[in-house]
Amino acid sequence: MDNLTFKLDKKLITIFLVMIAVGLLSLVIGYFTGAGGNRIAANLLLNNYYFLSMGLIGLFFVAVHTIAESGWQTSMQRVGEAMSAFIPVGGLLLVLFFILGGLHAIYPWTHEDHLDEILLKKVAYLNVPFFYIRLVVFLGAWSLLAHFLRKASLALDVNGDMQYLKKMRTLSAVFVVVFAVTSVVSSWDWLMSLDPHWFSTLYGWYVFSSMLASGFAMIILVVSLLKNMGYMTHVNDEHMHDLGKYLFGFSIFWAYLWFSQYMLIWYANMPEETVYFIERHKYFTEVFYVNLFLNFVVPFLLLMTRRAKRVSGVLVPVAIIVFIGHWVDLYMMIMPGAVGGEHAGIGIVEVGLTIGYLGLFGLVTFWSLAKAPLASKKHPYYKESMEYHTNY
Amino acid sequence: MYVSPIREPLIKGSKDYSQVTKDILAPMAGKPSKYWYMGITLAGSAALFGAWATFMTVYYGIGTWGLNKTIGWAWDITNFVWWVGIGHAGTFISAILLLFRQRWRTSINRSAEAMTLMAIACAGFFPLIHMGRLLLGFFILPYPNTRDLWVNFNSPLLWDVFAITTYLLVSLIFWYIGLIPDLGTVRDKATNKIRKAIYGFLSFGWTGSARHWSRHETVSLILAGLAAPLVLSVHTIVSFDFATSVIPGWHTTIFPPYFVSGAVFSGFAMVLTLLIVARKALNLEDYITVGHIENMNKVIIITGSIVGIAYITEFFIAWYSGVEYEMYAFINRATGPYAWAYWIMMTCNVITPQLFWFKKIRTNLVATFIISIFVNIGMWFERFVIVVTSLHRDYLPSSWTMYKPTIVEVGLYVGTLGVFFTLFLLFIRVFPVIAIAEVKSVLKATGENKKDHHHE
Amino acid sequence: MNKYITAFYNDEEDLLKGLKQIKAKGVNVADVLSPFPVHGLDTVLGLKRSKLTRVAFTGGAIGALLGFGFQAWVFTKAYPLNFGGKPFLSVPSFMPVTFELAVLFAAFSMVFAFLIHNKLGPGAKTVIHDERITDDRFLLVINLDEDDDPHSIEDVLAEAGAHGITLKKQN
Amino acid sequence: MEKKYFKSIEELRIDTSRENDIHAAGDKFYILDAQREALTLPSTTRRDFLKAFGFTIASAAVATSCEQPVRKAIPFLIQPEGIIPGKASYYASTFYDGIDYCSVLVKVRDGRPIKIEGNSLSSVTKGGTNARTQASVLNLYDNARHKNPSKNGSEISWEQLDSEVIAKIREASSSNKKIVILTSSVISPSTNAAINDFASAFAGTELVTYDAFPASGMLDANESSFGVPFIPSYRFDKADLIVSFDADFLGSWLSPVEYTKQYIVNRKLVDGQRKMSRHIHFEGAMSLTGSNADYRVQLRPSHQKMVLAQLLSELRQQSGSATPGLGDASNDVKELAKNLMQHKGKSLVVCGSNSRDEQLLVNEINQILGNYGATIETDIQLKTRQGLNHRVTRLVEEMNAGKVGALIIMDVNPLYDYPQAAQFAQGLQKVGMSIALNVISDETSAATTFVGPDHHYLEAWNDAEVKTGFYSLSQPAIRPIFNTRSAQESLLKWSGNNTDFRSYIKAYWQKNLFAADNSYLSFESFWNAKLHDGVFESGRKETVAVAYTADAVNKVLASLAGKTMADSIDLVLYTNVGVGTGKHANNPWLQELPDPVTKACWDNYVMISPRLAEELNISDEQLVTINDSITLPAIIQPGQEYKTLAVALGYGRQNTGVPANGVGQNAYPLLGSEAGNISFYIAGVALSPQNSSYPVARTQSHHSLEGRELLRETTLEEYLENPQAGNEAHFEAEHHKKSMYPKVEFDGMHWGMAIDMNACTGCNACVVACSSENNVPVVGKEQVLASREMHWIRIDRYYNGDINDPEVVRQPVMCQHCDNAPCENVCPVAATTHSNEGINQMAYNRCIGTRYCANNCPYKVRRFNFLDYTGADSFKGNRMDPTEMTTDLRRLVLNPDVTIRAKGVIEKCSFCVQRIQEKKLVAKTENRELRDGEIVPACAQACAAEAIVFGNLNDKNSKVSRYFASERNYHLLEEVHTLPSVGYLTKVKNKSV
Repeated sequence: MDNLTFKLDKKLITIFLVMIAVGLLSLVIGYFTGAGGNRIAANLLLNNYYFLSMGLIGLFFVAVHTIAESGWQTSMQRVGEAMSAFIPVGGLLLVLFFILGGLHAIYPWTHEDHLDEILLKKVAYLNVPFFYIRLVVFLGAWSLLAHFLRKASLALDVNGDMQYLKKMRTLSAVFVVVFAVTSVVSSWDWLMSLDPHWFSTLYGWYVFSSMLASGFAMIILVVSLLKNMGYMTHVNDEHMHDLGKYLFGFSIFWAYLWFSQYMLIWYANMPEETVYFIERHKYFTEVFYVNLFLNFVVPFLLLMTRRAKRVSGVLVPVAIIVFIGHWVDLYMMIMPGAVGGEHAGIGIVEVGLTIGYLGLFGLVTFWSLAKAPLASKKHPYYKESMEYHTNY
Repeated sequence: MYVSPIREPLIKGSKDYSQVTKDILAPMAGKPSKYWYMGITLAGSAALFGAWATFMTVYYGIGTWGLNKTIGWAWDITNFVWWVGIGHAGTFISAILLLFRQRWRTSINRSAEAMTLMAIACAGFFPLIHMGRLLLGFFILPYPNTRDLWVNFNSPLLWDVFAITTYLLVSLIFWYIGLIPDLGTVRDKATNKIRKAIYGFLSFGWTGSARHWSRHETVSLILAGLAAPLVLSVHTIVSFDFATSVIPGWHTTIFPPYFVSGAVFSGFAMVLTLLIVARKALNLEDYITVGHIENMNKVIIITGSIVGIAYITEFFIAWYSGVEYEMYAFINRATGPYAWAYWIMMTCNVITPQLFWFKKIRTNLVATFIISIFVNIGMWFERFVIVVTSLHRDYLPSSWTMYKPTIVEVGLYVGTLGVFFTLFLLFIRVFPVIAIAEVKSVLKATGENKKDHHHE
Repeated sequence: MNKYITAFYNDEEDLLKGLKQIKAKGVNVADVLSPFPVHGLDTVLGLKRSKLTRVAFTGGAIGALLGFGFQAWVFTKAYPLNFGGKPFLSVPSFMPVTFELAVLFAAFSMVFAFLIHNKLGPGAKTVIHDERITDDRFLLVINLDEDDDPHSIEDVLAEAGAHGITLKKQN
Repeated sequence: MEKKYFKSIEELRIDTSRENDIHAAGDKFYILDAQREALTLPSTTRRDFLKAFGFTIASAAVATSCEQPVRKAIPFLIQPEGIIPGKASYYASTFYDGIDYCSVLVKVRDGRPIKIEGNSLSSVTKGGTNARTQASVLNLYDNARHKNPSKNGSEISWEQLDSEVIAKIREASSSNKKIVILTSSVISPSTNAAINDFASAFAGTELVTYDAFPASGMLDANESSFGVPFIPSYRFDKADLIVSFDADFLGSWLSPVEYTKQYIVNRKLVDGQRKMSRHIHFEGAMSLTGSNADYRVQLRPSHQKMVLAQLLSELRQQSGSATPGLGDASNDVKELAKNLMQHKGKSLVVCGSNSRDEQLLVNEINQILGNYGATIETDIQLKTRQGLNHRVTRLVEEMNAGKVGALIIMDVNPLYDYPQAAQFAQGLQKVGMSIALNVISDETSAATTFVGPDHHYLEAWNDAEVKTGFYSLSQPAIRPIFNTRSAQESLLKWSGNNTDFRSYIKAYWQKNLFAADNSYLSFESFWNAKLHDGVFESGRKETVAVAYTADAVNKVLASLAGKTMADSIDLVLYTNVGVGTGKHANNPWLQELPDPVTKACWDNYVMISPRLAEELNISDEQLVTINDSITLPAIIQPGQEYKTLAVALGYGRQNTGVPANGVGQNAYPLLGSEAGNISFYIAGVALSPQNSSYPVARTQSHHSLEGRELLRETTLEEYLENPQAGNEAHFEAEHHKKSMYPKVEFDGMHWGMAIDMNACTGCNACVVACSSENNVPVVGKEQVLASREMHWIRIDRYYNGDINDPEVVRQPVMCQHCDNAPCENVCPVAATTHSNEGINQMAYNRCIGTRYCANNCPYKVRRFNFLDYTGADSFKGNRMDPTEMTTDLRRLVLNPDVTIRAKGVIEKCSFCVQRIQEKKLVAKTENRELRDGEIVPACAQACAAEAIVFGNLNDKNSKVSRYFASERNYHLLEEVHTLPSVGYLTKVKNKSV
């Protein structure tokens, strides 16, 4: 039984290409139906960031479990690696986006000529050159680490030489440390500075928790898709159960951070902070609550039971909902600042572009999956992962 | 179940089940050592000091402390938060590590949980004693009364009441449920009648029936599932005490997760401080191995680094916010009259734990012990910095003051330490310090002699 | 007055193997007493998964509703007060207490259910068949009806490598 | 029913044994109108009355319930007329202690005077008060009062005292020795009459007027300039340009309350006023008045005479008549002269010095400027400070020469406050008979043979003529607490006249004053009306014509010719707004009152300039010795002139009560003299630092604003072209104002307070008034050192700019009663909540003292009872009362409408909610709406500067709403969005930038 060598067949490729086409088309339509430069830019940023974070979580998934010396996930390690293949692609697109006017279009602080005195105080940090330096450093570090980790992992698969495992551990540790800092700072740079007056110390971690939930939703989706296509039969209910638990846990974690940030600002009621939520309450009332519903209520209630986490019939739909939910969450973070309450909306551009990016992401991920066996047999924990059963 | 050969054994020495029972029950048997007596005398006298300080506070009033019109909280709440923080390791180990299936927890969760309970008891003392009118403290409970007067559910202090109580109770039953089978063991190993009777009573008539075991596992798991968010909520709510306010240095949104990781950080430090001594004194080195210590040290690096990042975030955002009060609060922390406290905190919490990146250090018991003490100190100062340096210079310069502790405040702190260690010393005499049944259940998988048992 | 047989193993893996044989011989094992939970035992004995989770959920739900309801009642009906201009129904403020009560109720309802269900509790009277079942022995209990014959069963047990096979009476 | 009036105060007395109580019957007078209406309104239903009654019973119950063991509560057997339990009555009276004058109303509850308020009917003090006036009620309950007549310290009866004293006096007058009555300036015509009666009864009687803090220099100067020794009445309200040479006219100079009232007329920029006077102040030591000036010029006291001379000659030149020989004036002086010439007749130059020469110079300066008759009135004269130093000097000589047979001391304390107290004491030994009629035991009464204690002014009848034609009356508000007797009655008795002083005054008024007012048919109605009002302004003017002669001043100028200014270290001796001359040193409220400049209390100290301190490397609170006589801690005082030191008088009392004994050092012995006049500074002092230090209790330790826009300022010019000037931050904040929850709308009342920082002088009267009204505990020096003072209102003082010559800004801060109050949110037991009238209220009985609210208050106005300051704690023996404020006697001053706070409870400003309730009830019983300005919190009531306005923000026409609408209005820390109910009006200084 060789369900471990994945072949990227024509059908799948065409599907992805079509999706990409839809994306491009919607871009054109959006442009001509006068969706407005800001709105298009904002959507490009949104999807770019969203799918880049998918890649990052893929990498994070591998890295964390490697340093935690856990065994069960080795069976699906490749999926994480494959997702991380999107990091350089998404990164490049992001750089292009910024260079090709995206930055100036939606970031108020880039308009050096008229900055109010609050923004003038921040110029030391919020200035274009420094912004680009940070951008390049972050993307560079991530892409390189992703590349080398993948390399080490493949090498380990050749003859299970322990030195590669050690190497993986070192690289993972480095990545986790780097990511801990960069994920926070990048969220300030690319998202928080869209409302350049507003600030919240929790913001970075809030964004990270959102990434985690959506990222694991994506892992679940990719794995289940593969299983559907008859691959990775070695991934059993126990594994799915664990992934389900992650999705459940991280959704609650997200809700916890959302509440902490919201409640503290609501409680102190200081204008310099409340302006953020007041804006969102005012123009995005429905979205505001939908966000909470999709990302907390749904996974919390549906994934509570043991069964739900083990049955793909429940797990997959919830994963999809959470995936959409965090897109909405990101929408809430970006649109008010970038487009403004009056002009934002959800239309062809939003939907189309998302489909497009999803296609691209899928293409890259599965293309990378096809390049190596779906499980690293030589991995010292592989057997553990195969004989994996637990009663909880 | 299969365990990869490259994994280090968690239990040293080829032991069979009865050996495990013997080893773990050993510290409870026989007369206590003279060190034990020395320890309890020391701890007891510290507790007496605390009793005196308590009397002074209740009789003469909070005026016996160093507080003033501007600084309404200082050592009292600092100690409170410090103790609550320490009280986080136990439940974290037993709940979250259980959910993450970290087998190495089995050797330490029992004592860690016990420590949690004692720490929470000590913590709970401070919100009470810090009341100006302790005797009317019951006002804080929402009990029906003729005036139809209830409490203020907006107040984080009130949330504390619920959080701390819930946490104490749930931790208690969690701990006790885990204890029941082992108490059965103690009962069955007991030689004299009284002992048998007592432990028979305490063990709830445990028989080890398969049905009981399967339900027992479910209960432990669900309790873990409940305790995990509970642990987070407790220190989150403690952090709300500060974060909901409008005082610069107190009001910042990162507090909840940052307090939680700080709590786990300090909690593990205290566990290490205790266990490094305990494993030697009770010769349990085979069960609490260097491997365990190393794992805990890893948790310390992670949580310590998270705390470090939080410090830096706070500082950066204070500047980034452009709010002059915020900026001043943090400049004052680093350069003001209490800068020394700030830098002690920085050194102990952010720099020293980084030494654990070196395997040599994180596997060295002496180094670990010293660093764990550093972390305990550092985390105390973190709370001191947050509470005092934020208050002593807030909005109106006309009201800025300084704070100096008095002997009474010192007494209260030392007193709780005394109570804490007294309880711990008593604990190791009356309860098994390691979860016997749990260790047995993973013995095959992780014991040194697993090879000979294992059927490939 | 009913009779029953007890026998023990010294290792859980032998126990599991033995049990399989015994069951194959159609002997019904009433219970197994062990020093720690033996995985796979519940399947062999055909024990159903515990329903305690539902108790916990119900308890939690009740706690949450009670917590929120009470706060809402106090602040809007019983004694509405103006605290710093906050709305009377200040939902975010109610969350912490609601959560804590949910956890408290869930935990306690479940633990009490557990104790009651198992007839365990302070000073509960139970039969201790063998003092080493809390140490290193894995003991099986086989209840005998009037009609079935002790010796045949004892043989089955002996075959399955069980030790200390004894016939006991209980009045 | 026949309209019922209140009977005479005498009927307040529960026992009517003493004969002179009875015939007061028949006298009728009203108490305040509001009260009369409230109680005579036929529509007053029983329910309303019970409510009114219940309210006070409740509050009284609260005051004694909870942690406080219930103490004596004796119900009336027969309810005396005039006392409605829980209803306060107000009696007009007059406060005069030989230094300060103030026409007041005395608030009496259940027979106890508990509060002093200003009498708005007086056109001298116009309802204003100062700290000492507010505090004077506490002296009534002073533990250290003389409780009965005594001889050599042992108690005797009045009869015995009278017989012995009369014998001695006879003996003295027969052996034609002098009989001297030593008293502070007497402004009471009846008292003068009584003294004259006494003098005519005993040959050789002589009246010696002795002021501890005299103005004799001015009297002498005016004698030489105008031929009459007098103190004119100044009109700061008529002056556009005020130039003060070291005259602290808002704090301690002559008649500060009156001057403050006048001063603010031209300082307030509200209700459309756009004109503002300019105030230029020359001084060495930083004073209250100086720190309020538009321009403050540092001038060493010993240089003042020369500068005045230069100014004068400059003025003479500019008005065409030259004076040779004087050093060339500095440009400032030239500039000043020009300025003054531009304001001829609209300027006012005053000088606080007690040097005859300097006053002479000032006289001519004002003469040239034509200020006499314009801003200075000579036909209306101030009657206080009449003491002439050389008379006292002569008395001391005579005493030492044994020429004095009897010395009757009327409530003065020379053994403490006379610079040569030692000689006085020696002389006292040689006096045949000495008797002190002092109220509170002090250094002098400890040395005299007899003590015949006088009533406290709240127990006594008296009258006063503070300024020509401005009469006022004192009446008892309580029956004498101790076995005391009115001093005047003693004099009358000894001179053989047995009438009580009340009838004596009546007789005097009937004879001399009734005629001046023809609007009354009978004298009785005249008398009742005046007694009700407390004042009578006859419009009398001085008849003696004054003509200016310049010879004296020319001599002075001549004497100055060719002189240069010496470079020496000068020491200024001043009296602060608290204990003043030391007469009130035994008053804990005043001792704990932070000085408006240094914010220090419970001590006197040496103020030293930062520059000099650095040179002599003296650190803050280091002990320094002056002229080897007294050693005090140094306080480095920004704005102090380079080589000017300053020490407050009034400290270092002995033989008086616990609060005062040994607090600080007595600086009177340091006073110098010039031409027979005490001078308030000495040039060329020797300053030797000790190598030890001494902690000074200060309520504020940080003096910089740290660049925060807490206190907003602008200049007149900027303000006139843009009323929002200096207040931009407010409109910025308004623009960003956002809230996550709906704004609470208050139907009915929404109480608010506005504070005009242009008017506020920082005089501290409000602080004492607040303590008195709200039973704020006194905590003593140790606790203040620990930053635990309890004041509900404080006056923050900041320095701006150069430390050697900073701008001083002040800001009264009390609870801001925020509508989004951070403190309310966090109280776990709901002890502090928001009332439906916008008041941030404290339920003391609910408070468990977590101090969470205090931490979370951005204004830090919440105060915590760290120890048992009030004796309300349930434990015994843990009381913290270093100043004996909780003795039964002192407790009589407590306001029963305000709960006594127990140990461990948070307290704070309540907007005087008890006053709001009281007036609401009055309005309700009269079933009408509350009138704007009807409710006046204690602080606002006390404020002579009318800086505090209180009222209903929902009423758009109320005064407070008008203030809030002003472009100058802003809220403290408004960017934090606490929505305070207190507003501040930006400070406008009249200076060109």
